[in-house]
Amino acid sequence: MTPDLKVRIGALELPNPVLLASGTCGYGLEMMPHGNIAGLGAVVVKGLSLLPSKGNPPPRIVETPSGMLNSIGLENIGLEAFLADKLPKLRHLGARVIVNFYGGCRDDYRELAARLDGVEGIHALEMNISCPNVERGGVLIGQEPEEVHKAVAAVRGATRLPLLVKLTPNVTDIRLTARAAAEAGADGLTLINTLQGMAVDVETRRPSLARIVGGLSGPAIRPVAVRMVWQVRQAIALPIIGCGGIWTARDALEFLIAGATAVQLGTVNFTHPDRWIDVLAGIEAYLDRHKFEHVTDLIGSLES
Amino acid sequence: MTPDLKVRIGALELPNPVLLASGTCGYGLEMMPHGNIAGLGAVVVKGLSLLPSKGNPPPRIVETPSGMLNSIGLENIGLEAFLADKLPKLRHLGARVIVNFYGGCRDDYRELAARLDGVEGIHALEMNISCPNVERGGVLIGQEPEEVHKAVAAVRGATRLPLLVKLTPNVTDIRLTARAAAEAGADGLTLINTLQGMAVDVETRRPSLARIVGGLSGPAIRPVAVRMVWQVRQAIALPIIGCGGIWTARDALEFLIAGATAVQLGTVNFTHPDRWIDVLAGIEAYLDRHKFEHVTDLIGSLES
Amino acid sequence: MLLKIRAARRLTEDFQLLEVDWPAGLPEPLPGQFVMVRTREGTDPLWRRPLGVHDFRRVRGAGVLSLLFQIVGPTTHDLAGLAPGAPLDLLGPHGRGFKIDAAEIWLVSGGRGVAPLFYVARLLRRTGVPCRAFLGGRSAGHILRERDLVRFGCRVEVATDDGSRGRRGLVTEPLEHALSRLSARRRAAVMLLACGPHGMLKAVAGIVAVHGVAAQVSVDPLMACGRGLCLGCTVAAPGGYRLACQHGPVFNVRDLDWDAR
Amino acid sequence: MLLKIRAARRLTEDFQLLEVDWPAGLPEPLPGQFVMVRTREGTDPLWRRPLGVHDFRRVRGAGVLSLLFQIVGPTTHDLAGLAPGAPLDLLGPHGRGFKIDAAEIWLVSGGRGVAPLFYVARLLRRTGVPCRAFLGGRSAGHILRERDLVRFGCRVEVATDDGSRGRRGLVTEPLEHALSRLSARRRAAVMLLACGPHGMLKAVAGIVAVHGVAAQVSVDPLMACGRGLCLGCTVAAPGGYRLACQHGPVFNVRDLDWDAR
Ligand SMILES: Cc1cc2nc3c(=O)[nH]c(=O)nc-3n(C[C@H](O)[C@H](O)[C@H](O)COP(=O)(O)OP(=O)(O)OC[C@H]3O[C@@H](n4cnc5c(N)ncnc54)[C@H](O)[C@@H]3O)c2cc1C
Ligand SMILES: Cc1cc2nc3c(=O)[nH]c(=O)nc-3n(C[C@H](O)[C@H](O)[C@H](O)COP(=O)(O)OP(=O)(O)OC[C@H]3O[C@@H](n4cnc5c(N)ncnc54)[C@H](O)[C@@H]3O)c2cc1C
Ligand SMILES: Cc1cc2nc3c(=O)[nH]c(=O)nc-3n(C[C@H](O)[C@H](O)[C@H](O)COP(=O)(O)O)c2cc1C
Ligand SMILES: Cc1cc2nc3c(=O)[nH]c(=O)nc-3n(C[C@H](O)[C@H](O)[C@H](O)COP(=O)(O)O)c2cc1C
Ligand code: FES
Ligand code: FES
Repeated sequence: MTPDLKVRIGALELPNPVLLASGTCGYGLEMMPHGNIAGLGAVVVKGLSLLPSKGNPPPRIVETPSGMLNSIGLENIGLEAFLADKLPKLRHLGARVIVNFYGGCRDDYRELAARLDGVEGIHALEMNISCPNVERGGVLIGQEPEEVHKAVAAVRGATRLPLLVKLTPNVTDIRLTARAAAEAGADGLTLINTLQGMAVDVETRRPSLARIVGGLSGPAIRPVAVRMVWQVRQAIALPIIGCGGIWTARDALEFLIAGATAVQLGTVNFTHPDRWIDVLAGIEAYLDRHKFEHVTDLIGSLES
Repeated sequence: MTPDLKVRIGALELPNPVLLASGTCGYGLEMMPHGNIAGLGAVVVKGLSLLPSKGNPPPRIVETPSGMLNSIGLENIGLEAFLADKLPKLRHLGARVIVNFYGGCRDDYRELAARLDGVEGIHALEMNISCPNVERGGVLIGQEPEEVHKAVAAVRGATRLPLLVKLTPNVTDIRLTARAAAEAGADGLTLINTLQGMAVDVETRRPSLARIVGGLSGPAIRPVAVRMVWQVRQAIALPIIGCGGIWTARDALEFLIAGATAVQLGTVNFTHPDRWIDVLAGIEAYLDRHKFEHVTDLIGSLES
Repeated sequence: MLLKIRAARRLTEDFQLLEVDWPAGLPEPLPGQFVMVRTREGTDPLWRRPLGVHDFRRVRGAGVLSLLFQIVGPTTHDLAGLAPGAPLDLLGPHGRGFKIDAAEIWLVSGGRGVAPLFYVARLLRRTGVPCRAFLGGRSAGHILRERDLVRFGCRVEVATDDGSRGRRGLVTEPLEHALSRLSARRRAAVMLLACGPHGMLKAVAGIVAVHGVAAQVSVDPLMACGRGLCLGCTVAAPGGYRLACQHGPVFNVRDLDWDAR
Repeated sequence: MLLKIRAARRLTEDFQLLEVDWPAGLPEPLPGQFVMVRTREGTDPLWRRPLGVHDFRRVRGAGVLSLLFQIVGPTTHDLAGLAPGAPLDLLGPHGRGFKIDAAEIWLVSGGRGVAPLFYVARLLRRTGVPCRAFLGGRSAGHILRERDLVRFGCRVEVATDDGSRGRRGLVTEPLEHALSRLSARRRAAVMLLACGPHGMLKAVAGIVAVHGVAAQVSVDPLMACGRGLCLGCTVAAPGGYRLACQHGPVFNVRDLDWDAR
């Protein structure tokens, strides 16, 4: 018997728990040569802003041990271009689309949410309040529980779509911002965005990134991400999407067992653009081998 | 001309900036087969408590990508045994000794500092307010600026030895706890202790560590550590000892250039017990090649 | 420390034997001790891996260390690809090994657990102490060095999970059977040396308690340093913990707490 | 995608040439495109590494891709150890290559920069377009494929930093000299294709501006994905950024901002 992989996050029903993370799979379409994205639980597109943004100056990326730093600065084509050029193609493919978005202030967030509300082909919103790269908004909102509450409440009032809130790990206690998002009406929490990090080119004695500080992603951060998923799962009754350093099906299982309802693959897409197919197959094989009928029975099954 | 490697942290003068981190080199003596520890800037011994502590149940360690988690729980032989059995040998070797210590409450810290004050052969104290593994004390104190201030002030009042305060990276803004420690009288700051993390054994669905959450160390965390050193350097005029994921001389140079006056090698000692010798030689060669007469000219030389 | 591979041989699909030139300056490894090896630059995997002293001999005066390992992950995979002449980054020998001072020695192994016991058998042949060996494993390919143990004069019994070699079942079954047939005097003379998965060692601990036989076990928790620096390789003991790398990996069975997790 | 190494050859101490069987199903690589390779399981190093299409030919109908690389770090070190028959994990071809539509082509390389230019020279021989090549490098061991370029009918000039091969100095010196001797009409017919360190490319940009010659450059910023997913490989362009992996790695020299960091 093939195990049942369906999961549900609020009103959002997904055929399986494997998603691609925002900023690591373009607008989804770029992944098509490597496997039909309609087979994913969902694809989370690159963070959109109201207007197109050209992002930060180079160098923007650097490799670190089992990880990488980026300061892309949320470069994106803007809301209009997404709706006009990308979304129709995504709909045509039958992919489930989650739109990640960010704003410079609370009004931006609200306006974005309002404009995305009810658009055919968008299955959920993911609010990025955790990006460490943009000077305005981003990091400040995401690190203060009260600010999180206000921003999420504003967005909640502007959309009927399932609303995910993506949290930054750069906080003393992730449960506080998680609870604020939950109380303001989030349907689910995405954990985690990148850790703030920095690297130095010792030969030139310059920062490796033009913006000096960037976001650390990849397997290096997985233990931090799993810990936060588990902590939030103990504290708050809201579905969690786990993200951070997933490289293999085993890693995805760590998150599910620790309490994530679904997972997102990020940095791994750069190296292995078809890895999500293996991860999905690996989860299925595991459920089979361990005699779970539904993936939901595995979620949060950690024995401690 | 051989470059001058001497550095100074408050009243603490060290012949070079390469130290071994607490909890990764025993009481220093264990490192002797791999090189004379008198050649180090200093050795920071395993965190001492007033009474011996047997630490946490196993499993206590697990490997993660370019890192490891530990929940040793600050197992140590206790203050008395250290003074009686270890310190005389360390003195005999001529090693500079920094005593790392922790307490369950502010009184413990004060008493420990008072007992260590003026003991011949101890060159400085390093106060661990950042250990994430002990339920009492530790993490709570280190995450709150006011608590940091109170604890450091208490210790400051009890000792005339140079006082380093070792900060936890598990905070929203490291500059706040750093400033609190500075204002309470610390002579230097050690950045960073481990990040809180977790791993799951997916076959048994149990946490990989008996204590579930442990401290992440190793190259995986280096970008976070370098970032914090740089942030604190911008904000506070106190010498910093950089620590976190140093594997090679290049990595140590990252910290020095970002603003650390000295560095500590931790997890690398487990794999390469003589690596500190290479790191020291590598720093010297770099200074030579880049025509720095004094290592102090390199410190904080980041061009940004 | 870079040593040189002297010979490499695939014993079965999953097991490889390596011989390494042992430098004259190093202390001669003792049975039950281990070495720490690594195969890659870079930091994933991060730790060295412990491997037991499988054998040690002198060839024209020069020491030769043998390692026997199961290919399970990155390090053992890389090791299995090393050819004679290749360098091997190794530290050791570390830990406390077997005390071989009984009138009769019985070796009990599960899978790769035979690795450190083999060297014991070689030493027993030298001293003429009687030896029996009970080898367990998943299947025939996990029963190793049987013939050589016989050559060393051991009486060998084999059990596999699938019955593809020896009797079908757990290695503790022939062991219990053999113990139950011993006179009280013989029992007092016998020392068991066991190495294998935790479940097997725990079963052995139970069996020797029942039969009143002495036993030493070699344990294998995860190790970051192998030298007492990390305090990570603790095993539960009555009233506290012991470090496998320093106080062990070989322990008297009674010195460990078999009811802990 | 796992391809198979067909041949491996050490050209000089620091440079290795690999030939790889190119599967029929894949698009034929174009000059100036690149592939993304990796050599290790595990996550350090994390990224694939970009390598230019050094050459492409058909041997009895089957495609053969050549890669030429300098051994500088973990991936190129591992690649240099691959023997014929070994698998190579490769994605591509990626990016936009050189447009070869001028009446005369001059190739300008610094060190490993010769890698992607070589395939251009092969194609030029086929079409009979006149070709000159200016090869620069640290020392003789960093001047590569000189003889084969001559064989392809290129007129080759060499400059090394230490004078150990060709003239002593920068490759831009013979280039400027040659340009300064061209008639205005010949200048209009010449297209420069350059690949090398950023400093060299910047110098070339200055030279072609002065002499009014057209030029394309192949740039090599760090790349995480090589396929437009990470937006990390940006290069500064007038009024914004361009992705080296998608809009390049080959750019018209005028389409980039040479004053940015
Ligand atoms: C003192 C000592 C002596 C040893 N001697 C030998 C020997 O002689 N021959 C031999 O084949 N092996 C021996 N081992 C075991 C060997 O060290 C491990 O198999 C090692 O981890 C293999 O490294 P790897 O990189 O190939 O695979 P890894 O990736 O390290 O391991 C592969 C899989 O095995 C699991 N694993 C590894 N070690 C353990 C463990 N201790 N407990 C639970 N799960 C584990 C890992 O989680 C992973 O899933 C010894 C271990 C110890 C502590
Ligand atoms: C489109 C493209 C095509 C390329 N084609 C070739 C080719 O055909 N032949 C060839 O030899 N190389 C080529 N390169 C460069 C090659 O990708 C790098 O040398 C690669 O990083 C080597 O990998 P490694 O793991 O061996 O060493 P690494 O560890 O990656 O590199 C070794 C050292 O070089 C530095 N380094 C690497 N890449 C860069 C960079 N882009 N900028 C600044 N410093 C850097 C690293 O910081 C490190 O110190 C190309 C690069 C690009 C972007
Ligand atoms: C290059 C890059 C760009 C990213 N852009 C975004 C983004 O636009 N919005 C967002 O919410 N997260 C963004 N992220 C964060 C990822 O979605 C993910 O949360 C993070 O990388 C951790 O997961 P990983 O380790 O699997 O990559 C980006 C990450 C990377 C590496
Ligand atoms: C096994 C282990 C035990 C440690 N014990 C202590 C300790 O007793 N006191 C302390 O202040 N830090 C302790 N640390 C933290 C290290 O001193 C260091 O701050 C941290 O590991 C980061 O550096 P690294 O990545 O170089 O290891 C310990 C770290 C490890 C890995
Ligand atoms: S392995 Fe580190 S103390 Fe035993
Ligand atoms: S390398 Fe990722 S976008 Fe170019």
